[in-house]
Amino acid sequence: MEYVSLTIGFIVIIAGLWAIMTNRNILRMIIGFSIFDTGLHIVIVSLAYVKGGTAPILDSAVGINEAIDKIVDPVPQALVLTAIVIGLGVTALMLAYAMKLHKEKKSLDIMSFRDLKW
Amino acid sequence: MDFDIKRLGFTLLGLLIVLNWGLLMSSIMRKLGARVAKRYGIRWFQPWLDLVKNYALRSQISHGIMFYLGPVFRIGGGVGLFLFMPMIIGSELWLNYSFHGDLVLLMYFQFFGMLGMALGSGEGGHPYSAIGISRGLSQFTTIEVPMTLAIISLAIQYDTLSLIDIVKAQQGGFQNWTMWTNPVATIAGMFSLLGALSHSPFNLVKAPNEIPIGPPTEYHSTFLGVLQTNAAILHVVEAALFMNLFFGGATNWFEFILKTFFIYFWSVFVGVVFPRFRIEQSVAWFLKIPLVFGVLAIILYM
Amino acid sequence: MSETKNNNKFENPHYAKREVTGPDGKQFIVDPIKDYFSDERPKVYEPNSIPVVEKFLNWARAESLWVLGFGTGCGSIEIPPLMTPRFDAFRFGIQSRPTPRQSNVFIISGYLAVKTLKRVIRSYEQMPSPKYVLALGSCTINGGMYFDSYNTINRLDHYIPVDVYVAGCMPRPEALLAAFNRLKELIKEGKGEKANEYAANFDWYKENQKKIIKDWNMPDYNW
Amino acid sequence: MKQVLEKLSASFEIEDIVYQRDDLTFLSAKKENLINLITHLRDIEGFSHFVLLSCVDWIEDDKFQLTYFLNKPEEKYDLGIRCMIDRKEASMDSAHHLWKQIATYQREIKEMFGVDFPGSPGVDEPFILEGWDNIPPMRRDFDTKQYSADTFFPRERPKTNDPKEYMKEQMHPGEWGEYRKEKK
Amino acid sequence: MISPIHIISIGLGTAFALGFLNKKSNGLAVSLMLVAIALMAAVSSSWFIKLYQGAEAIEVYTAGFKPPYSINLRMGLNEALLSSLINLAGFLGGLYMFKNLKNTGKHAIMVFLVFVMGLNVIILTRDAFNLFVFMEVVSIATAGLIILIQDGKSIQAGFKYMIATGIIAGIFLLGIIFAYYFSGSLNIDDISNSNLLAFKGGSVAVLMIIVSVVLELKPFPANGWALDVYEASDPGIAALISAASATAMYFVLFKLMPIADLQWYKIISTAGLITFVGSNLFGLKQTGARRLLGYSSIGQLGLLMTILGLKPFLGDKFEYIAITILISHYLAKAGLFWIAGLLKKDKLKDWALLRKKPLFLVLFGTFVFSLIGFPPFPSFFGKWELIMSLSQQGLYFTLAMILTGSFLEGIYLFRWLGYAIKMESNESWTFKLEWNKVIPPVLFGILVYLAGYYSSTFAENFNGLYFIALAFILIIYLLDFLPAAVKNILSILSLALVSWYMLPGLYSEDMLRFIFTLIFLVGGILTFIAGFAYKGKREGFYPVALLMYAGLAIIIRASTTLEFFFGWELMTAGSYFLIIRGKKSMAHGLSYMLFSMAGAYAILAAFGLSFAETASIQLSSLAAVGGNITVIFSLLAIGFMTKTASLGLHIWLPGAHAEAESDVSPMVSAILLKAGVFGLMILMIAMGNNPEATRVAYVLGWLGALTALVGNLAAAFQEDAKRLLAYSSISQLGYILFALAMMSHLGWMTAMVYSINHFLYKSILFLTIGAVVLKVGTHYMYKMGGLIKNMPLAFIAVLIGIIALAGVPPLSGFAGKWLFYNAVIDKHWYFQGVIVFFSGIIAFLYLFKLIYSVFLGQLKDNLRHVKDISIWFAIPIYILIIGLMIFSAKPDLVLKPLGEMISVWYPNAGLSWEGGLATAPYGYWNGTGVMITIGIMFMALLGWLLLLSSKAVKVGQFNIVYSAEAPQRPETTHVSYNIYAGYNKALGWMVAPKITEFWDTMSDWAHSLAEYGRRLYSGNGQVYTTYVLAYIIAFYLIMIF
Repeated sequence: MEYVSLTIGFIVIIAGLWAIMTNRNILRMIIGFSIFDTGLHIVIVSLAYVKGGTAPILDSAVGINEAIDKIVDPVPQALVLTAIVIGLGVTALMLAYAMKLHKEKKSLDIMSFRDLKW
Repeated sequence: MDFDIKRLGFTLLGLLIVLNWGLLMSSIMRKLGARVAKRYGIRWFQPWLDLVKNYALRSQISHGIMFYLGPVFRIGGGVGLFLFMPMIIGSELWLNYSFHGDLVLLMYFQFFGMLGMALGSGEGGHPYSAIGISRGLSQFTTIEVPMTLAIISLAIQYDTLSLIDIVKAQQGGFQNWTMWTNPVATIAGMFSLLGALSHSPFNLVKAPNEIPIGPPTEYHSTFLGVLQTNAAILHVVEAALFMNLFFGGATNWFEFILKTFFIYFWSVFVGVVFPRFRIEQSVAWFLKIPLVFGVLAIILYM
Repeated sequence: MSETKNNNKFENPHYAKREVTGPDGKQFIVDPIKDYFSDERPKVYEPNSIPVVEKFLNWARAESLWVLGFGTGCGSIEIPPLMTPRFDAFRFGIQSRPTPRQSNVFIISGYLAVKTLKRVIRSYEQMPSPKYVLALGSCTINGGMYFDSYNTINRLDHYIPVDVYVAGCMPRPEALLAAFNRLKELIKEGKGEKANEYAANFDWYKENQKKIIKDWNMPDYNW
Repeated sequence: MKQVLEKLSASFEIEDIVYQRDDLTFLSAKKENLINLITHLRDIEGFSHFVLLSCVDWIEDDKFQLTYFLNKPEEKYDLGIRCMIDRKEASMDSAHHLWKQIATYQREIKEMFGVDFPGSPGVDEPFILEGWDNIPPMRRDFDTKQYSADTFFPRERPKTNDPKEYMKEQMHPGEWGEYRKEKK
Repeated sequence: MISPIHIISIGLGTAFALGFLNKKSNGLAVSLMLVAIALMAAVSSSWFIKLYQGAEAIEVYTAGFKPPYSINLRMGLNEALLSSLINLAGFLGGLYMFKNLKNTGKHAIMVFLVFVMGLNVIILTRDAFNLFVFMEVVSIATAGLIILIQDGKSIQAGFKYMIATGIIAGIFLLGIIFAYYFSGSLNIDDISNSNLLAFKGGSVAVLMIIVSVVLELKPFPANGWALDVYEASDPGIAALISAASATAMYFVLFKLMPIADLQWYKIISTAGLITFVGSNLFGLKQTGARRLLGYSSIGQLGLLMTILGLKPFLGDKFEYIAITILISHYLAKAGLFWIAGLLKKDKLKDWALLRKKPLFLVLFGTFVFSLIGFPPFPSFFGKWELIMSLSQQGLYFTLAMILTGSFLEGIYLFRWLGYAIKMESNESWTFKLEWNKVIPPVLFGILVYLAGYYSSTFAENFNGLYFIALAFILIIYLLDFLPAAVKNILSILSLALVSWYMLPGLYSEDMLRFIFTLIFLVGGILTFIAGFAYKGKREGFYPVALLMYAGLAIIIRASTTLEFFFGWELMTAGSYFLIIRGKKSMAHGLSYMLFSMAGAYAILAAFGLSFAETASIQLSSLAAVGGNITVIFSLLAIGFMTKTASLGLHIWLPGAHAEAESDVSPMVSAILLKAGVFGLMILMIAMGNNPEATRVAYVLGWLGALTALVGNLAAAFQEDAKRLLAYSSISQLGYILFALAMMSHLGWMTAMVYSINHFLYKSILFLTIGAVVLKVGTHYMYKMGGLIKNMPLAFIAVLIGIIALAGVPPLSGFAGKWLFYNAVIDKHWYFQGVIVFFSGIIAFLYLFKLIYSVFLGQLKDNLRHVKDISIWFAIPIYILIIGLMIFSAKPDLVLKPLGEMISVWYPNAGLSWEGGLATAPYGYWNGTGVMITIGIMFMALLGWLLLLSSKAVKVGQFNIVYSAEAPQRPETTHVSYNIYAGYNKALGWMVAPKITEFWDTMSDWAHSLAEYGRRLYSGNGQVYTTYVLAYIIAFYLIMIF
């Protein structure tokens, strides 16, 4: 069971990539990217999971001494927060780009933005 | 090298003999041609007359310095070749100035006159001169190839490039001549002689019917006389070169005259038989048959 | 006389004055007649001062006659037989040359159109002195059958000096040989000085020549 | 050929058809129609070969007659087309566009007769005469003997004899000499 | 010292503070930003200075804990250097984009600052996740800059960039998490210490980390997005991406490599190599400047990646190599992008406009040469060390590929440089220069020279004195505003000084070098004298000419292969500029450069191989080579033969020499070609005695003979006088090659005599013909004619020149011919000898054509008033003629010392002397005697003719026999064009341009390959993403197998 979330994470990542690579619509690609990002986050969190562990909060339920065994690794969770923020930033910027691109060519098809090549 | 008045005297005498023998040979040649055509032909002294006449003409024109110097270079080439050619073996004095240089010097000194003549008639500004020279040079480049091969073959054979030594090695009898000891090189050399004397079929340079006598078109009176003088000397000297290389040289003037006569007439006989080649034909011809003989001559002696 | 006639109607465009730009960008006039030809007048050459020498030289000149290979009219067909075994002019020291520079004898072989005369004058003047002229046939003497032609000269000796006239229409090679022998005699006698005569009376000859050669576009004397 | 020429005669105003031989016919055409006619003959009727162009001076009629000779190689048929043109303003349309070599004939006719062919290449350049400044020499009003006498320093001609008489005297001087004296 | 963390705090703080500024005060904002970056730069550079002086690297713990509990920054020497570089680039880039940023607004300024700050953190941080964060920050900032400073297509490029980097960052994050999972730490040192590869699945972590960083470095072919960014974004930004971002990313890879093992190094080096060769190949077909620079940037990154991959093999040389090449790339690429931004023209051919601002042309040239690795730039030393180390390690394939890639890069960069220098341009457009856009490239231009000097100080056995020469050249360049005469005097003085310094010592020690010094330097002085004939300033001529002479002098002085190669490349660069100065010489300059570069790489490879064997870079150690001698010998011979223009490698020469200026032609023909001869002699002295080398020399002999033949034949069919002389040079060098290859006493004697003679008469001929060409304004001989009347001085010079060249006695050319015969017979190389002899006679054809067509025949209308050649040309010509005459009259003066010199190497079968009479094994020759005999005879005959015909009438040029007509125009009477038509019919097939066709075909193939290859980059962002994923999968597959 412990690998379920990990597997799901990877599946989501691949689904995201699939979405990026098969959709010609830029917005759909951005959505694909978001899915990919989400998949990443799932993977990160699930890697930190310790079987039977609790949330990494040191309180009465988990004492300092037993924390090492009882709680899940707190660092990836912290990392995920940062990663989500960054992913948000990236997605926002992508959307801004999508807007500008649409303004330029009145199209959201990635195939119509091939002025630069070779 | 100190100045030797006796040697100079002998050399001048030799030059005189060579000149007159050359004129006589050309006279005989023309007479012979006439007799082949069933004519009486010229009187035997006609070349001397023509020479005197040309020197005696009164008016001359000049196209410029180089036009003037052209004949000087030309006769310088002929006389120089004579100077560096051993004439009679066995006499120290008839060797002329051949102790200054070897066969290579002789080979390259031929160009001296040619170059001068080319430049002189070039300054004449006549288009036919230029055409004649271009043909002459073109043909000459290939004539020299079998000649060089033959000479290298001889140099291998005799282990020297010194003409005197080559001649000396052929002394002591008829059977020692290069003609017998190295026949292939002799054939290559004699082919080359045909071109060097520019008789038919290799007389495209002057081609009187086509480009009025080619390079010397503009030359007349004294200049022409000088050129005629040179022609007489040069023909004998070239024949002498071949005599020295292939036919045992000469130990006295009689032998010299006899041998040069036959060498010279080899080209005359061929010329009577064969019509003129075009330039690309003669160039290609020299790079075919004589070249094969030349290469063979080296391979046989390598 | 020294001024060449410049009749525009007949001017050869190649000999017209032209303005040329040099490689440095400067412009200048090129006058081909002046710039490309020598305008020196012919000279009278004195015979050698020593009579014996002159006699010897004359003998050599007489015995070595080189003929210019220039056939001007119908008579030129008579010259080749001269060299054949039948007549064999070689034995008299006669041979033909393709260039006037190396010739001594000019055979005017028959009628002369004005157009040809111009070339004849040029070739004659290019021959080195002393030089001799053999005029062949009645046409050169009085125009012959072309006496009333609008384009054929009547008397050659008004245009170039003639050493020997050979009458006939046409003279046979034998006559030509006889003329050669006569020429030889003249030369040996020291009378083959017509080239000097031409130089001495140069102005008169030129006047006659220019009278009929209307498009005179060469220098007075062609060296 | 006859039918052809008759058919043409209407459209090109051909006159004076003379059937000289089986393979030679002369005809006359007007100056205006001439070029059209020979163009037609060349392109339609197969007279592809131009033989010559000649000129005759009919000074009495004040005309020049130009004759264009054409040839039909397939039938070995020659056709001479004559054309009379005015002598005073002697001018004719050039036909060098049909056959290049006509230009040379035209140049010669220009020089010798003064018939102009405007537009023909090189027609004004001298052809044989260099520097000719008189009236064209082939015109019949040009006095060639007088010209020669004026120009070429005529040598005084020897007295001419009746050859018959002269030779008699030469061959039999005695006999006939007496006779002649007596007769005089 | 200020803590490095303040670099970040300054950046971030200022960025936040900018937000409070008034909307209208954008100018102030930019200034503030610049101040901030300057402060950051000050901090990092002060650290750099301190660390460079030997201080210990420090660690900064942000939260006060040691890792893994907090993020730590490290400030070591490398970090300090790189962050200084980044801050410098950031500062200058900000300055450059001052107006742009100001117009765009505060957002852009903030983003810019964050961008620079982020790069600093990337360099400094030792924490993997922090690295990820700041890589993302930089990536967002880059995309933000691209979108903020809009430039049409840049948005498309930016979007592709975002998609690709987004995925790459995701993979990187995954890798970090896995690494963390296995190692329990985010600190890079901890991760690498924990030996990830030992874990099952740990290698996947390594894979993902490494591959994503590699992808950030834009490896081929997963780099389409990067190319678009380079092409479309504002050049100021592109400069930063190319210089600063790439530097940072490279350092990231460097930091992260310890987590992987040796196999990964190999993979990376292969990937780098593929990128280097691939992108340089595709660069061939580019027509736009910025995309071209993109390809070049990617190629350089590939090279750097290769070097990183080779780190285990390079040992302690690694840092030196990597830093020199990195700095070269950093300075040059930023500079080039900045210039591209200034020019505002993207088509390569429009770069001709750069000529209007010579300073920028110089900068452009500097950057191009520094990119390719010419001295004195740092990459030269880097490449040298790289090649040496590679061959020492036996990595021959890598070595070959690196040289191939560099060569390909050279092709397009030099073509581009050629466009800038020579392309025809009619546009009257000028570019306005703003001070803030001028300073950055100028500063980088200066820096690249300083860096070059600095890196040379690390090179072993390298004489720093050579930089004095370069400094002098720089001074001459700075004096370029002076009139030409002054610079000419300075140049002559400098050459005289160098000769005075070098010659006396060499005379007693080393005859060979003495003679070549004479040829190089005295010849240089003589050709410089001709320079007085030029009016005006001759901008740029003197520095490059001196550069060539400096190179030549260094070659002579060189005692190590490094110095030799240094001089060789300097000479190549100088001569390239000299050649390309001529009219219409754009293409010829390029082909010269390409052949030279290929030759130089052959030499470099050979030096490398020899170093691998003997572990010494002394030139003398070449003699100790034993194993690879055939390869080394052949490579060196090919290298030198590109300069001597032997058959097959000669196609650059005719055009280059023919189109060069009048006094440059002798420099590049009579003097420069001898450098190849000198090289060959050095080579043969060192290796000649080895039997294997003798076998190669046999081939060289045939090659020389055929070169002589083909060169002379081709010369005979030329219509262009200078082209004719150029072909003649080819064949003369063929003789020399042939004679050298004989490797006998007489053979070398022949070669030396030919070298001296060729120097003498080819200088005479080229100078004279050049001077004539200057006067008559055409190269074509059939347009000249009859000039003897106007130019007697020139005529005499050419007459003497051609008599000497033809080898007609009595002039000195005959000495060579005579020696040649004896040598050939002595060596038994008969057939080659006959070929050479044959070509020697063919020389008559073109020599006659030369003198006849130019000086004889009919004078043309427009040349009637031409004056004789300039006195400044006549002086050196006649000095050379005097030299030639002395050599001719007293050949023993030269031949005796030569014989002694050659006896050292080949003691047998020399000449024996008896007064003036020289006796060889086969023949004998008395030069003095021949001269006197011929002189007396000639004077006597002349006197005779003068006596007979002193009264000849001087006539005009049309007074010729013309079949009773007179010529009408000189043009139609002058027979000159295609005068050897008959000869051409018979032998023309020999000179059909087969070799040119061969090289053309090669070039076509390369270009077709590039054309088809670059279609990979279809312009579709999705396709690029696919490539990225495919790249990762490919890495995975490689890893598991």
